[in-house]
Amino acid sequence: MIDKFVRSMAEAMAGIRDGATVLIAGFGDVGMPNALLDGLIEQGAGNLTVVVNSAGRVHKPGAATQGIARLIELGRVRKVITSFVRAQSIAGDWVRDGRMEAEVVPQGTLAERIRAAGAGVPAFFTPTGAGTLVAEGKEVRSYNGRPCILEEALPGDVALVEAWMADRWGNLVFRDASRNFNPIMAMAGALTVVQTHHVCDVGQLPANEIVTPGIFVDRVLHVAAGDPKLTR
Amino acid sequence: MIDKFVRSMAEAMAGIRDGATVLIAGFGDVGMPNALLDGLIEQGAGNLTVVVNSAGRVHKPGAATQGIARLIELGRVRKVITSFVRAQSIAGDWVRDGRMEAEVVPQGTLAERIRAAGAGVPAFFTPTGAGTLVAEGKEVRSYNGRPCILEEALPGDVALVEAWMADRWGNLVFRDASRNFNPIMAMAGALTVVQTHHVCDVGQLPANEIVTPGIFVDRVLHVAAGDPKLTR
Amino acid sequence: MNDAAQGYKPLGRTGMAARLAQDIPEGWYVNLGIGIPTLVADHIPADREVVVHSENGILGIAAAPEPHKENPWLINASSQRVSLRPGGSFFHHADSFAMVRGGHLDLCVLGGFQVAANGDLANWAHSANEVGRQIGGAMDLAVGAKRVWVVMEHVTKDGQARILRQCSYPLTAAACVSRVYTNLAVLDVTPRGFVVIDMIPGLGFDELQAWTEAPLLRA
Amino acid sequence: MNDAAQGYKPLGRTGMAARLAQDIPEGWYVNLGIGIPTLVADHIPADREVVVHSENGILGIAAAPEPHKENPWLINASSQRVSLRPGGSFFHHADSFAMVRGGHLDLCVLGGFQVAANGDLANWAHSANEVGRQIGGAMDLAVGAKRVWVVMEHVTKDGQARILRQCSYPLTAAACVSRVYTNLAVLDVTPRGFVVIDMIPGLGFDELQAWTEAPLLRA
Repeated sequence: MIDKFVRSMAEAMAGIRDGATVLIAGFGDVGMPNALLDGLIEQGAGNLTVVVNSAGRVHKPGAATQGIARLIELGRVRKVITSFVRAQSIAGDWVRDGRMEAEVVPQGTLAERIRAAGAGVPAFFTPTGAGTLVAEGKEVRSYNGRPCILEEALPGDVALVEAWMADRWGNLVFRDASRNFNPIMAMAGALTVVQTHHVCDVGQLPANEIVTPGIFVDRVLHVAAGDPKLTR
Repeated sequence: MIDKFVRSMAEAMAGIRDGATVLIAGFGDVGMPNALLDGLIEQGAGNLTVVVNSAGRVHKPGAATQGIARLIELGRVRKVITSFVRAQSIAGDWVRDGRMEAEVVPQGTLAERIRAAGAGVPAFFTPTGAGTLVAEGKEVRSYNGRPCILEEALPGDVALVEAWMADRWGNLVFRDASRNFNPIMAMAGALTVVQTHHVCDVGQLPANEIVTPGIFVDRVLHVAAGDPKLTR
Repeated sequence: MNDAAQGYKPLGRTGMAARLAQDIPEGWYVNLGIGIPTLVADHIPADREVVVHSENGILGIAAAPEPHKENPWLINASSQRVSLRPGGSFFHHADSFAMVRGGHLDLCVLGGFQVAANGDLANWAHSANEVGRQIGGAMDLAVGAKRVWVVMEHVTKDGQARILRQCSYPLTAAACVSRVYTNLAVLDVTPRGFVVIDMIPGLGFDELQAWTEAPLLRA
Repeated sequence: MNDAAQGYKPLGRTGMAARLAQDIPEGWYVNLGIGIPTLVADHIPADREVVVHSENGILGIAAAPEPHKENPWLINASSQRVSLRPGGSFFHHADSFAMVRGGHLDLCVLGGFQVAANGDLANWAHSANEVGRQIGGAMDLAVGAKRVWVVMEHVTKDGQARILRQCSYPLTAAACVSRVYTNLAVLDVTPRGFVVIDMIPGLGFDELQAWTEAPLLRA
């Protein structure tokens, strides 16, 4: 019997190594695998390359940090690949001090590079970023009269994903805007670990409504995480 | 009020020009927009480039032809881009006689090129086809130690699509294996024309279950086409 | 821009959003960027079907929900809770940017730091060396949408021009902007340069030119 | 291959499919190509959860349905009506080939015309000049799946070898095959060449070598 459910956070995090590239889904607090992120902090892997839409919000001095910012603050992130680094964030501080590297890329290029990794496309051309700082050092070629730059796939050793419902095959559905990066990161992770709000039987999710088929999923942990918080 | 429904086949086919590239969805007879294909035959556009998974089944001499084979037989297809040309088909005959050009490509490359057109990716590298006849004349570059070839996007002037249910915004869902090429061809067509088995009100299709959002759809025609036939 | 002394009253953020919203016709698919552009959604009449796209995987965003009707799972690209029109849909980030980059949006409305006479846009950083780099989806939108309209204050807080012959900040995309809505005027970007197609009441063409580095043309 | 005279009975199509099915462990994601590979689905025990993929956008294909329980909307890549396991799912063609090309399949089973000692596969055309070109998904599968097993008759109908030092037909993909199931034997492709890991009862190694152009090694 296929059963991708794990019974503990330790099992969910087993084998994540120093130096790993970790894809972390979510947009704002919606669809963000917060429990798995806490699990990763607890687990201890360091020297990570983290791929995430935003490297964290504005940090008020003295306020508690969590999530990506906490991982950075603990010195566990070597490099972040993201579409937002805010100057007044923990990530901004670490980049300014030269303690962490940041590759800031257009959000659509980020999404497409992740999807490409999952789909076996090693590289593709895109007009996004041509003629900007993003194009520095990249090959340029013209298509349909527009300059395009060559971008490479962005695979993860690990993907951390949040689902609304999951079954033991690892089939997933997402609630509303929590879908965001989750399905494509699930595709692009060599090891895809999911936290799910709800568990259902195999066959309960209609075949036409499954968003992420279990083929992209390795481990599922049941975490009743509650509603996303309102974050800016 | 947005209303993408058209009331006649003539309206559905209006403006399709000689020389157009037409994407035709479906796999076997499932998800094949047969009524629209008949409409295209009736409408009269010629010198077409047709993009379709299979250029047609084995033809028994004397048997009636329909669909793609009929379009070819009427001399309306300049070129077919496909993953299957059978020697003993109408398409095979026309290719053999030099009356029609055929570009035969791996099915996954076909799908990815169509999706790329819809997603604004002008070209991408893939290992599929490297070192084979498919690679002839194509740029080769090595990624992760494997030779990859450069493939270009495959946009359509027109896409012909079959849906199970549609609303007036052009939101679509598909039944079972009829999904196949339909969503990606809808993305890649400058003019996307849909035949739908069923019509529903806006808001009736749950937002989480819509497979093709209306942004990819231009015209919808209600055609109660019945079940797909069993074809080989 | 001391309005009392000058006999005209520059638009506020809401005024700019409302002015821009007037010009969006029914049936368009529109992405609204972070900042003033987000406010545009609240000024599209409820009976005009404009389909608002959000990068985080939504089509059909409606006006902000009443406080007790918020859905915590439904936020826009500015991380604000929003509501969904009937007919709206959800999809993942690659599909969302396929819409953007594949040329499927009729319009995107972006905030701006600077716009140049050739349509160049700068809206994500003030210099190449800045630590903060907030690119987000702006480069994708600026390159991918059929039309790019920018909405921004006509000048900076300390009175520096933002409508320029050439951008001095790092570009978001080259030659992408077709129209600019400011708190003073509406300008079309044309092959001849900026053409003034609307001004706020009480403002003269020469006064507008005085706030503008790039040369302006009368419509 | 006159079995009566030679004291062994080559497997039929069903026998080859059944033999191969034995070796697929629970939990694998497997694509079954057109022809004999399609028959494999009918020989996976119902209680062994193997998830069968079909290029036309299906995971979880089960054995052929009873005639009166057919679903006309549910066909496999061979255009045969099939049934779906609980847990199965549907997706579009680009997502389907993302599974194939992205390395997510544990195994694909393909038919073959020729297999070479280095794992080269030819299975779609007999010459470069042929009008019929039936590539389908074979090139994607051969390159993308974690393992490629080929199932085919050991020799052609007129007795020509198909297990070769080098393929003479146009390639499907280079160095992709890891195992070959024929009506006579099971061969592993190794860096040293073909290794015989199983033979049908009554067949000797030398007899097998006689039907095979490429040199064979004992396991």
